[in-house]
Amino acid sequence: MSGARTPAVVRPPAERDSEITVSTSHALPPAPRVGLRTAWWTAALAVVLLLAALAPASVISDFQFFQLNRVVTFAIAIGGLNLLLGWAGTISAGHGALFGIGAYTTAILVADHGVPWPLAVLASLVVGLVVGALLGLPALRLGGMNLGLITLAIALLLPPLLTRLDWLTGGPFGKTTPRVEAPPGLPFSSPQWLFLVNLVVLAVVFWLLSNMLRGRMGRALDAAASSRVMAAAHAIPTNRITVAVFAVSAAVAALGGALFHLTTRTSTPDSFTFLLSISLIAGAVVGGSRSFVGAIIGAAFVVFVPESLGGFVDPAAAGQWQQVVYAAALLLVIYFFPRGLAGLVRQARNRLVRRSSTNARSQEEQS
Amino acid sequence: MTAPPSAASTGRTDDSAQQRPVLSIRDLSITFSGLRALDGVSFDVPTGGVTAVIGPNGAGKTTLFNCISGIYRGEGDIELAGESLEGKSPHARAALGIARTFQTPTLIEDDTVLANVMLGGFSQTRAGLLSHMVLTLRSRREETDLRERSAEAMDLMGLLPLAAARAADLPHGLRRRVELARALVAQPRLVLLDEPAAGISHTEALEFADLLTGLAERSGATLLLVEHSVALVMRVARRIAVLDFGKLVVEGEPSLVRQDPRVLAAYLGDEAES
Amino acid sequence: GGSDRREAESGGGAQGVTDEAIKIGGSFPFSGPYAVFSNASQAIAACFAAANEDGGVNGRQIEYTAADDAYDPARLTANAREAVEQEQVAAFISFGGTNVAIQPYMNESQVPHIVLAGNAEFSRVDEFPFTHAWWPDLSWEAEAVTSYVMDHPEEFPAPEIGLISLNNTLADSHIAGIEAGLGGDAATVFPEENRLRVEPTLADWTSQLNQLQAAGVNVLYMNPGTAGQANAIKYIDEIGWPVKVIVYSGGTSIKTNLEPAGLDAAEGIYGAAWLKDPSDSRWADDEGIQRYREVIEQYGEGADPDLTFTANGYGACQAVLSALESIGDEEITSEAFNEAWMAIDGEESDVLVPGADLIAGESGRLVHDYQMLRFDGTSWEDVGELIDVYESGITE
Amino acid sequence: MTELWQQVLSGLGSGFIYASLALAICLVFQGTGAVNFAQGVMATASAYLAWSLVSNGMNFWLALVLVLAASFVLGALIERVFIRPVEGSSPLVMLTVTVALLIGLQAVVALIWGDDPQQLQSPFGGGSVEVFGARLTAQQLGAAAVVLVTLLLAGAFFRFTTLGLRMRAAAQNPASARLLSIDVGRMLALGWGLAATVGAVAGVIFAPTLGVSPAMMDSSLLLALAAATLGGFESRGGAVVGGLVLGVAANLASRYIPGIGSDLQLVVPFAVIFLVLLLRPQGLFGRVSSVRA
Amino acid sequence: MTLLQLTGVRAAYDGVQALHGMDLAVTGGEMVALLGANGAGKTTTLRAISGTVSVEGAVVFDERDVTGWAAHRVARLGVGHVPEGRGTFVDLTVEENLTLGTLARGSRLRGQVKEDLAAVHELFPILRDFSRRQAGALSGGQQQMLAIARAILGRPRLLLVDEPSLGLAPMVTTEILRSLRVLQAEWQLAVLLAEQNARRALAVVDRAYVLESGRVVASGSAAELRENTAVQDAYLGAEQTGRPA
Ligand SMILES: Nc1ncnc2c1ncn2[C@@H]1O[C@H](COP(=O)(O)OP(=O)(O)OP(=O)(O)O)[C@@H](O)[C@H]1O
Ligand SMILES: Nc1ncnc2c1ncn2[C@@H]1O[C@H](COP(=O)(O)OP(=O)(O)OP(=O)(O)O)[C@@H](O)[C@H]1O
Ligand SMILES: [Mg+2]
Ligand SMILES: [Mg+2]
Repeated sequence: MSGARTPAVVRPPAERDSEITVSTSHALPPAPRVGLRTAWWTAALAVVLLLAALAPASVISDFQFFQLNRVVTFAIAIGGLNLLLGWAGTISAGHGALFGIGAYTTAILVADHGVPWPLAVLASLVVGLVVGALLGLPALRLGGMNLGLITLAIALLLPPLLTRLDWLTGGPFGKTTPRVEAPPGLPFSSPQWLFLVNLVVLAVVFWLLSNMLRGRMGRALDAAASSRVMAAAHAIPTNRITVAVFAVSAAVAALGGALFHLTTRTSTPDSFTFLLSISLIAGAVVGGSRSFVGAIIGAAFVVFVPESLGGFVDPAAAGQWQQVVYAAALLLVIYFFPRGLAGLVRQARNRLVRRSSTNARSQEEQS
Repeated sequence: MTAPPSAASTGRTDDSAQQRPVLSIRDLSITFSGLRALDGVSFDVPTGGVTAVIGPNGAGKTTLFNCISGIYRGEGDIELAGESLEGKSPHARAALGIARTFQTPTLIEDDTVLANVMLGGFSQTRAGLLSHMVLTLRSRREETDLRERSAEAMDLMGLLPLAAARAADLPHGLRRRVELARALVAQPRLVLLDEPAAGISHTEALEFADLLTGLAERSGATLLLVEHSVALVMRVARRIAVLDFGKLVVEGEPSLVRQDPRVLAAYLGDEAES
Repeated sequence: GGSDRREAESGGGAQGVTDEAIKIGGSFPFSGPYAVFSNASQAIAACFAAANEDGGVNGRQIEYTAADDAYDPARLTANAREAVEQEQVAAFISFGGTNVAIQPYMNESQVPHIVLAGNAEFSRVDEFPFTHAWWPDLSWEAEAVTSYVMDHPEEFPAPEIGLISLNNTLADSHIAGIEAGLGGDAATVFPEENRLRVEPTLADWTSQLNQLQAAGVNVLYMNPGTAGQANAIKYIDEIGWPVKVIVYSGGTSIKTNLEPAGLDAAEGIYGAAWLKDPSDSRWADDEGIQRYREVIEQYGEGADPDLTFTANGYGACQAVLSALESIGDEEITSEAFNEAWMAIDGEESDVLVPGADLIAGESGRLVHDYQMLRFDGTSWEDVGELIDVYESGITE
Repeated sequence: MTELWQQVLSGLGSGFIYASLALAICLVFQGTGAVNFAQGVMATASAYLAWSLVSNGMNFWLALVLVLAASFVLGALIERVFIRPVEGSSPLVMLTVTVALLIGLQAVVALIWGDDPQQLQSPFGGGSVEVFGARLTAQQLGAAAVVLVTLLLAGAFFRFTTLGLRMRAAAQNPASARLLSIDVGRMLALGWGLAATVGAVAGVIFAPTLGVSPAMMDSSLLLALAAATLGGFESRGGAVVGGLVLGVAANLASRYIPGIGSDLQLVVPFAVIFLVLLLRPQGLFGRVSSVRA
Repeated sequence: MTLLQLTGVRAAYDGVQALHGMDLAVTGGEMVALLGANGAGKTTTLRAISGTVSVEGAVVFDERDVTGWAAHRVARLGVGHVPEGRGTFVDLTVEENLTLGTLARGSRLRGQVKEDLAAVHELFPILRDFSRRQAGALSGGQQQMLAIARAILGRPRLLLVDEPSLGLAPMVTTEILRSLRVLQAEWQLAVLLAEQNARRALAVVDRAYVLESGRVVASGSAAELRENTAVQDAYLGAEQTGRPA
């Protein structure tokens, strides 16, 4: 085709610094699959975390496992939220409430109906899916910000509702469930065992989600987020997809909540306020709303940074200072890493990979 | 001479009795706060080849496209290969095989050219959410097929070296080609092209014209073209419909349209002589 | 399975106690909308510091550290876990109804848990023997106050009672107490539709007040103690609604609760008290309050001695100290602390209303005396006798 | 019947708080594309400032004028310092920045003025008047009047002045605005300043009703967000009407709908929003931004 | 007198060079075209002048070095820019869009707003008929007219026009180019226009520069370039000579 004159400056990003070469054998960029590199890194990360999970108490205490469990369960919820923030281009201010719904579903099933906890957790997932689909219905008419603010409603209404429905939820007392113990014979403490469980769930969920987003669905979401008219012109049923994504996102958040409940063991209405929803959003942005590694980083941020000023404080003002520090940290991250801290990790990883590959090459050359 | 729609369609039936028009528009009207942007427009788009819609600015060309693709709801009836599009949503129409490009190219800015083009294959793939989640064989095969087809379309448009470039970095002219490649990947029955040659240099516009005719032949898709580049239109169009103030002025063979006094007055001006 | 690695490794004995020191943890809202309650923690720290200065408890110094929970149950839970597992405290003092979230955990861990809250659920010593509330049960107060209302027809002719309560268990406790005080009349004197709940952040109650006024309420209980309450008192005065307002013990501070409403507007309102209001000029020469002020001024690190919350924390600390002291030379274990707390009988306190003392009832709560008050425009004045919930049969 | 009327009026009373905050939120949204969660706490800071001045003996109205000026500067400053680095970012990033501002500013307010609730005396005196059988306090009436005037002034500013037009242009298409010699940065700062001023009017004038505390605006902020959604973020008038509607709806619902009660009174405003948005996705008064393809 | 002088101007997007040392000059009251294929750098050159892309080198306007100036300051000196993509304020009315144009002019010419507006309405009657409509609802070509009208109303001394023919009916394009020519004479307006359609541009302008890959590869008077078949063939496409397609 002669009309296809290659323009001077636009080049594939990787080749930008080199001179233009109009190659005739045009190779497509590698398919965005789980490439070897990613697999290698994921595996390494998994091994490290697994080792951590098996660490003796002198290395990682039960309290630290408890904190890590908070991080992992938050990370799951943020991962779910990312579907909306990073891909569907909408905002949910209600994911804290969905998290709470997941927690309560598990709590009620375990405490009042003697359901084994794994089943209860699955039930939470299903409840989240259903509630999410209902919540997503307004998405049929609304987009972006308006949808986000409608979800504000569930965030604001859940705590008083939980208080009101005391026959179901135990009212302000909330629900307490027994400790989840490791299967007999395994030398794990309860928080340690939960950490293992949570890690596995996190890995599976994130794997499923990233598969989903990598292909057809991810493109459709991106299209819908950038222009609904354009998406529709490509046969994308934007409404249905938005509802579906909302449901999946909510289900994942509820799953996180269910596991969170197993960690804290008591859920009360005040645990799932509007502020939780806001924290989840902050976590997503800090980590990078289009990254699942970001979800983990963001979760760690919102769990640890607000408690960072030594945890134990004396002078009355320290609590306020802590908030100031938290706010400042949030702002700094956003200013310097507008695409989230995950970008930082990616850079570091790329640099490492590049260095190791150059090393390998130079070794080859030497031999 | 007004071309009564019935006459026009009868004429065609004589030409190719077995060929039904791919698109037939009957008495299409739409009003925006008192402004009749389309006013009882009726004409047929014959199957295959390139048909063009021309007319002055604000004549209603883009509005016509928007009605066909379902973004606007006008009165009147539109049939795609005999099937009424009445009440069908834009995405349903797209799924029936109507692809389009936009007057202002609309891409997913943050994605690569390849991903943008692959988007066009949405209606051609079927694997669902769950299937993608667990990476079933089917979902993977569909993705690979789609990549290959997208590569072909990009090659056709000369975009292959840019497959990994970010859409936002492309100059204006190339964005149009990405749109066109995207439309082709959908393997559509009908492609609506809204000023595809705007911002492309004249030389390229003519090369582009050949590309379009070639495309129409090879893919079997019918192209409906809105374009201000008269040279291009005259070169490629089998038939031309002329709109002015929302009304269909003339519809017919390029040679006829070119000489029509009303078209000369309303639109072509001295351009006609070139 | 070794389900509790901590126990396995720390090996028996009471945690947080050495021959020199006793570690006590705390969790209070130092930030967020309830941050003002952190004054209580400051007071606790001050009171322990003063005790340490005097040689500590039976020769041991108290090491008290408190963390911020921002009134968030999740952070309270984390603080409790950290205190118990990481810091290995001997006891834990915390504020608010959010403590229901950690009650089960504290009791499994068997660490004494002192709560500054009036909710009824902290009375369940059978179920949760290690949790003790320092504040008395609000339902007692509500019953005592209601009895006072019903017994004084000259002040409260034909009472029609209304309630505006915080929307949490305080409301349940309050309603239970009023119903108990009314007996069979509850449904008519205090009908369902007169029991209104508000969120703590709601500051404008005009709608609720209009509703109660329209319903013919002439005795109005309020328990939130928030800005909304002050606004309500002012609004009632401005629209000239002749209702008798009764504020609960946590909402009687002249400085915090009445001054914002305007002292004129507050004139004539009733209240119940078990603590002296340090901002009330009537206690300026009171010995107990003077001792309290000295301690806060010396060790309080900026705590406001005029606030009831401050006096409240100070009182809690004194109670903990007397329990610890009464263990004497015995080994300080959780059980010993529990026993000592439950055995408190007739201890004095610097900050309780005159004539009141500390007696641990069956519920593990120590305060059992209330004084009805009426505000004369500058100061609270006592009305009626000191009410002892044990003697009057409200509880055992 | 009297009570119904009374409830409507007192609903309007609180509605004015939401309305003015909602207007401020709209101004910022139209200017910078940020849903400003810190709008409430900015108003709180203004209220504290007024309280400091008044409790040091300054006349209320003089204090109000000073505070409004200070709030304008503060708002503009916040935009220049905190928002500028993310100018033009996605709404999500903006929102997170304003959440950070909310957290930080609330703590700063508590650090400066303490957590104890304070009281600002009403400039309208303590009386009340009867309006067709309902009692309204002088404060309620006075505050409503002041806010109404503010809202009208703000509306007129945007509609009829060229500065207002420039601000709208800068907000909508900064790149084009620059080509027309509009200093976009200054316009955005101006927008934040104006929003802060409108919020400050609400904060100061309603301080006697709400009490002055770090959390005084918390629940109003949420209702204001709801009001802005209801009215349409693009419509200033809509936000105001939305605020008033919400105030009345919440009041009437908690009173007259069985089982709602004041704990769940938010159900009704949200149900209203939900219905309205289903019928008119662009909000009550929002214009459809013409989708042209 | 040289109104605009570009010397060794380089410009980059996110580190990607788009201009590699441009030299170009426009004299007051002159009409100059920038010609070149897609991606040659026409748009970027205009952006470099109006300060909407980061530049190195020297951009001198009216004897002032405006390199690196913020766009609104450059605009204030009297540089109007009709951007690629039109830059319509879609949610404002047509009238408001035009008013914004008049607000950009220097105070000296404020008194003339009415007449100029009338002149613009004369040129584009549709803008008067649709003055109360939301500008976003206009058709593509109508928006292009609006963009040009808005820039003209700023009464700039130098008008940068990016592809005026884009999306316009042939007659309208001809009309606009003619009108620019008239304004140029009446208002001493210098015009720098970027065009794909070399033939049409060369029919009206005084001089032209031909760009390729971010550099000037040819320049000269319109007549010269019209005659120069080498340049025509290399950069502007054979059909420009007027040979039938
Ligand atoms: N959503 C809308 N709201 C109001 N008016 C509209 C809308 N869409 C189109 N119009 C009007 O309808 C008329 C036809 O517009 P249309 O975009 O179809 O013109 P066109 O023929 O494509 O012109 P151009 O060649 O300039 O693109 C125009 O006058 C336009 O202002
Ligand atoms: N926003 C951008 N980001 C990155 N690169 C860009 C951007 N805009 C233009 N470019 C690059 O700069 C080069 C010059 O582009 P420019 O838009 O100036 O060309 P042009 O001559 O105006 O082309 P056209 O006729 O297609 O409008 C192009 O090759 C393009 O890749
Ligand atoms: Mg068009
Ligand atoms: Mg260009």
